[in-house]
Amino acid sequence: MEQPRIGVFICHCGKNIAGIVDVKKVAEEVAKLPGVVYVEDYVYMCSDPGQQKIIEAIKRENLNAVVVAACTPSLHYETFAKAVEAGGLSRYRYEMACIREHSSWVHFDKKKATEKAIRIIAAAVAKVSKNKVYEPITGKVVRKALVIGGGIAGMTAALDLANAGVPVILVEKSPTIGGKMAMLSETFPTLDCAQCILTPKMAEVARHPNIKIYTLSEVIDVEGCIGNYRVKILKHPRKVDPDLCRLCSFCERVCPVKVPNEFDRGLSMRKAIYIPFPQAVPSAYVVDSEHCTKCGLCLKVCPVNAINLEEKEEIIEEEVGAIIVATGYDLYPGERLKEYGYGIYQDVIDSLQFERLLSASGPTKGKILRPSDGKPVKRIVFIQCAGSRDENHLPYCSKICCMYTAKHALMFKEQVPDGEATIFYIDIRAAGKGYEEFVKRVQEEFQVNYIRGRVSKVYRDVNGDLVAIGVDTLSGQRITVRADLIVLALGIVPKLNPDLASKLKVPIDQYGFAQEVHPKLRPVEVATGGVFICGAVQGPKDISETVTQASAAAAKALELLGKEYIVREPLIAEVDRDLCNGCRICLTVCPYGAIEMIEGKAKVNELLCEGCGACNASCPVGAIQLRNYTDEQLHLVVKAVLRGVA
Amino acid sequence: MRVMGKLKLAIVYGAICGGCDVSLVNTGEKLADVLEKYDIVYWGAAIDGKADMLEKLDKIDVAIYMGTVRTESNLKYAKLIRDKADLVVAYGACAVYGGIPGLGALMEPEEIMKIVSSTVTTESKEEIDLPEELKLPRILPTCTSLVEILDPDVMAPGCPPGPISNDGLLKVLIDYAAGKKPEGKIIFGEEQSLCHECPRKPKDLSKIVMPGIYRLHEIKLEEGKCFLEQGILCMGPATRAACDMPCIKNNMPCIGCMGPAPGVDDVGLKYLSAIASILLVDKEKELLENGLARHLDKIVDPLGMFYRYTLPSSYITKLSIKRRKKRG
Amino acid sequence: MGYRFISIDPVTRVEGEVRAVIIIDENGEVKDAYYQTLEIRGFEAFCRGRAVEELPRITSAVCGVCSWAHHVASGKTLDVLFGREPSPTAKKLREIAYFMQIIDSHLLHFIVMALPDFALPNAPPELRNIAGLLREDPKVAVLFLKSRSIIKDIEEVFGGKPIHTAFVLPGGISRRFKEEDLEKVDKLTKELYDIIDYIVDYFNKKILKSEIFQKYLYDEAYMLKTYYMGIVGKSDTLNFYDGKLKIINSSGKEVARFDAMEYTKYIAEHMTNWAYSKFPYLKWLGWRGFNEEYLVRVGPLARLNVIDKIPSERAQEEYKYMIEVFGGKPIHNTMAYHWARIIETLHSIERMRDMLHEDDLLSNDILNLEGEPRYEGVGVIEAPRGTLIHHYRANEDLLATDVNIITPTTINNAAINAELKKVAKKILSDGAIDEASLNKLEMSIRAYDPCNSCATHYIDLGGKSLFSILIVDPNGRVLNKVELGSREVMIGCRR
Amino acid sequence: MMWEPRIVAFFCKWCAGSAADLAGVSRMQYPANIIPVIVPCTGRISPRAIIEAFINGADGVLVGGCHTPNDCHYMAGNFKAFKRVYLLKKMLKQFGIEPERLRIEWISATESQKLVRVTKEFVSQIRELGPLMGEGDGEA
Repeated sequence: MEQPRIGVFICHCGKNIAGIVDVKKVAEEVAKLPGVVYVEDYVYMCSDPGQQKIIEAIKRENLNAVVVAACTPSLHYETFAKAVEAGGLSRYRYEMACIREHSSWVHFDKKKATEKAIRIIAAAVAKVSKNKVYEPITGKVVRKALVIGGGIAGMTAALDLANAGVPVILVEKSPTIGGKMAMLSETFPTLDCAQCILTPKMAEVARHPNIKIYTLSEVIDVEGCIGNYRVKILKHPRKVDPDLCRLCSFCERVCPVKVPNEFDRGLSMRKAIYIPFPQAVPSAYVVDSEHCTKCGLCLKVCPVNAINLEEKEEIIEEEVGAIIVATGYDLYPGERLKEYGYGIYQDVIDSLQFERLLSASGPTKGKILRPSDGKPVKRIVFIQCAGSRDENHLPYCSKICCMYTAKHALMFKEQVPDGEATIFYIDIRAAGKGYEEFVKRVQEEFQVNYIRGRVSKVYRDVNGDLVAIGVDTLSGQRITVRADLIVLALGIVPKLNPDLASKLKVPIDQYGFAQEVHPKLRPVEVATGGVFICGAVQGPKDISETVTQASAAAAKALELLGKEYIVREPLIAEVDRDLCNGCRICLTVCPYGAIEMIEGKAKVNELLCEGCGACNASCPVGAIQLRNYTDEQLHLVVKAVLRGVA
Repeated sequence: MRVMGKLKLAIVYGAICGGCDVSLVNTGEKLADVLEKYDIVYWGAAIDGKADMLEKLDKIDVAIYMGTVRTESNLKYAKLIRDKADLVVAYGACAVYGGIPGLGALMEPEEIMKIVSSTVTTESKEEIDLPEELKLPRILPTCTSLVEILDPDVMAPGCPPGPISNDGLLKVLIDYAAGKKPEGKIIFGEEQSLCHECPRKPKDLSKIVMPGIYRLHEIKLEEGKCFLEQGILCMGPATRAACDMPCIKNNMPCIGCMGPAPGVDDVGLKYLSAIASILLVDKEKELLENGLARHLDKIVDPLGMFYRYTLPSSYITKLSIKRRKKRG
Repeated sequence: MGYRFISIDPVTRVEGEVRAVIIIDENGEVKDAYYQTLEIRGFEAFCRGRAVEELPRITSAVCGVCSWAHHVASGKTLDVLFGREPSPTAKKLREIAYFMQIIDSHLLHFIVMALPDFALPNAPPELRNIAGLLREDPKVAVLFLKSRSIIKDIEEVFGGKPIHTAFVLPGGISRRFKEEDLEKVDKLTKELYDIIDYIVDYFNKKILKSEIFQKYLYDEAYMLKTYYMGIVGKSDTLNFYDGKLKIINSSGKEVARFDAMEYTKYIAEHMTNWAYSKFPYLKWLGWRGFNEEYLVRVGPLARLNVIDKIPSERAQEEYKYMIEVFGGKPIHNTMAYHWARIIETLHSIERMRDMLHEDDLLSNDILNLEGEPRYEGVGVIEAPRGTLIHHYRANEDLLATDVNIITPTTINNAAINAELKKVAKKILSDGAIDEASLNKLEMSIRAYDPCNSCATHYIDLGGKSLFSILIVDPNGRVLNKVELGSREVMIGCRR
Repeated sequence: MMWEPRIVAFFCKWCAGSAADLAGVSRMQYPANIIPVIVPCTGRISPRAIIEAFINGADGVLVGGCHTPNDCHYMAGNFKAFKRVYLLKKMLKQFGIEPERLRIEWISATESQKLVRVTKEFVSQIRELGPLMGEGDGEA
């Protein structure tokens, strides 16, 4: 690098600095610093004339570096950066020395304040003398988004983006979009029917020109970074051409294979060629390749030859600028709660199964009948916190169970007014608009019997009745309740396979939920730039929260996809590939996954690095350095502030 | 009976363990060949001839120094070869970095004698007044390496130097005999750290997390698995590759006898920072300060671990000794 | 009255630099002899504060010639300190690996340090060495060089590094022994056996019978009637790795038998200001100066004196023959150390060869992590040069608080001094000084194969580097010096 | 002239650094012995740099960063700093250098009072320890 010709500009800030710091003395001392060829002081450097002085001096003295000693950079860094650039210098060849907030304003002792000011300036001079010039980093943004998960969260985000004119790829694992919400009967607290509000949205997604849906598909590989990701999507064969299928159902009728219907959570049977539910999107039959025996009967009866049992899976590649992860949740496996007899007694079911019983399109056409014998249910027991808030299962609260259980009880009572409904609960958590009122209504209007306490055991007695034994923790009494049907409000667990998470560099918390950058301030972003999260994959939440968060995620994605290029500070980490030994310590400490291994050595992804320098301090061989704050510079700065001491 | 035309080679000692001698002898025939071209004017362990031979010579061509510098006489020999020898070789970890005895760098003579003379079995003491000739040489206030006191031309690291250092040295000796004096300073070994060559790559190739700190006696080490990922301190990341990894192949972590890798100015400080950084990096927010401190406390002897062979060259050692002097 | 000082500095062909000083009084009588070791590294001091489990890889640097001895002794100390019994497999592999150390050191000493004296008695100094041997007796020299690389290879299989190895852990060893390791070692061991076979034969025919060896062997001056100490295995067989410590007196009577942990009851150390190295002595006798009947010797000869049997065929034969030659035990002839070394080498290779065929060497059970730490441990092993003692104490963090290391050369230190004086009396009383007579002095020292790096793990002499004879007055002030050839010599003295 | 402790304060620019700005804006007073070195994040501070300060005559080194667990602008740089400093203090002790000469504190952008308190405390603590290199050395 050429010999440093540093100009130092000392601001009086009226009396703010000059009143305490002996500016003349400072100017004298600073002039002696190595590399300093010009020193000027002025009453208000930030004023136009002040800035002019800098601009002129740069040209006149042909300075190649500038230090402005004034207030804190957070106030006027940009001001002087512009001036420096106007003078024809790169802003990266300029530093500010804060001698007001860090000296004149905090010390009365003029001598000491002056000496300290000199040291602070000396540090800036030392640093700037080694500063290099860098160009801002720009990266092209692909104006296209990938949404993973076709539930209410994914659909909402997809629609928001699509409506803003962004092309969206929506990837759904199952044969139809709609997610868990499609299984629900009514939704609390308003009790409007889930299908009625969901299916129009599904249709909208289906026909939206900006949305491309891949069902029966999963994301298997992700490359690239913010603004420009390349993803591989594995599309399993539907074996029925959605464009041809007319839903005539002939194929279904002739199909000899019967298997439990997962959409009804096993409460009904379906065929190997089937449609998950009438309003499924895409609106077409699908062949269950796992169970299909390829007998070929369906082929014979299909009037439009829509069926092709030989269809193979395919891999699709897409380029996107942003990725929204909305893979949702599952219920905690009830089998693990041995004491409740789930999976042993047919009449012990989970909340989603109960939703299906309640659903007009469900296996019982909405009638609440016992799965075991189809008899109507007179006595029903709901067990809340089944798995949740339990150290042995899920330590956390699943949040929505209190509300839907109240809803369940209400709907039971509406259908069986003379029936008895008992709810075992630990606490009632009804935080939300209209929630508390809803629960009160259930307790009072519908005389649902709320018992505070855990059920310790469920068994079938001699008369074939289910018996739930628990303790009422309020009265301290042991309680035994007989029931025809028992509903477990199973906890919520995230549905995000770790493999995909690590491909997306989405950090996962100890329970498997996606980890946001900041719980309060950046709730839909993750450490990896350009990847956003929403819905139950981030934590248990109800539909309204999910939708809110989905729109938030969409908005964040839009913020990114709205730009043609992303421009970023060039002051990031840089690897000396000759020195690097590929020990991976920097990869480990980097909070942004901004460092990757290329040919056995580290390489910084310029678009991801935020320039914190953690890698620099961790590298055992000093191979990775923070631009314009290298080890050499840091040591020079330390020497400078201590000049004349040791 | 020096054959004319042969070059003069001296092998002199500081405070040694003899391992360097053996390592050199172990090169067997190779050494014999090289020695065709040299006259060993001095080598305590292997040939007769007294130190005065060394002093009497006005010029030595090559001098190989083994051992660390702990006593006045170690120092005297060091200066002697610097004055007389054309090519000075620091051979072995002790000569290059201070080595194991370098761990005594912070101990002053009085302290050492106090401890040595108070071991459980030391029960009888006697002092006779001695003529000068029988007096013992003074112990230096610190223990240091040849490199710290003079500027050798060639450095052969290792405890003891392995094949790479030995082959390197023998080649230098042959070249020198052929009139080719090495240009600049030579240090034998790779321009890389051990991790670069180590077969024990981390499981997840995108990171290397220490799951805690375990001491050698606490766990059974898994063969083939990165030591750091087993919570074992391994000096690999900061240590020069020059050894063919005998310890690691023997399922023991590196303790850094080859000295700092290129780019490392102070091996202890750099390594400390690297280790602290990757320790439980995935659990920081769960464990918080106290939790992390508890794990860090299992590094009971950072000095002895991080500076096992390089204590005299540590910045903190120099600071601490300078301070001792100033404070008197 | 005045004294003359004769100083041989450094004594060569011993490990580490030392100085021998003979003091001759005005009547030309040898008044005193000092074998001074003058280097300090300070292991006892800087081992304090170290993580105790790291000591095997630190203390091995006490000596690079017998680094395995220190490494294994240190490991044994930790077994006790951690209260762990090493698994049978680990124990066997340690023992097998350790035979390598004995062979390594013994061969090195015999060929490089000792042989020149007997094979090339009249060669000039610069040829009285391995180089000279290459001319005189190429085969043995070449075989020796070959053996070096074989030994190196075997040591590498066990410890990765042949010197300052990484092998022993508290309660076991670092890695499982694999099929290919076993095959390799087995093959190399067979090769080594043949070489040793030749060297033993060479010794028996060429050296043992040689006039010069016989002369020294039976020379009164090279004979000390002392106590002897060493480890004895089951029914007093030769065992380097473990067993009880046994001490016999100069007439062969057993006077003590004890476990390592009890060593402080039997052994104490004397310290002087003229040598950094200490002088261990038998505690119940107390320190009685360099008075041979109170001294104790260790090492090859001492071991063969305390044991009754060598548990390997050919070595046992040689052993019987040796005793027969001297008409019984104990053997006091210092030069027999060389002979004993040869017999031990033979035993080691025989035993090693056999042990390699024992079962469960390949077991995965190589490390025992169970056991209650007792925070103190003593480990004793028979190093090539004799009994080696490591003794550590640790605090609750298992940091070393006390480290005491007594090496064989230290134990022999007093004997070496006593013998030096004896020999000096014999060859120097006439005052004639020449290189040859000085080498005779050194030979007595060399017989012990003193390892001063060892002995002086705390101190070692760089010392005065002139070989000189000086006249000093009673206050030790130098009166005069005279050149003789390359050396300063002064004969005569002044009242 | 009487000895004055010389203290280098590594402040991250987001928390401790801003707190120092705020202290200025609020015209709070603290000892001039403290000389700030502003770094992007405490995670950038290497033990080597801390020792460099001592070598060049610092009697004490203060590291100021964002509160754990969640305040760090770069997520967890403060934890890196904590672990390094904690271990370095341990090691300094072994070298016979008082670990108290090195101190790490979490000071949020709003905690100017804490900044003032900490700096005052630290200066007087170092005053008691005396000059790192002994009397008559490193006077202001």
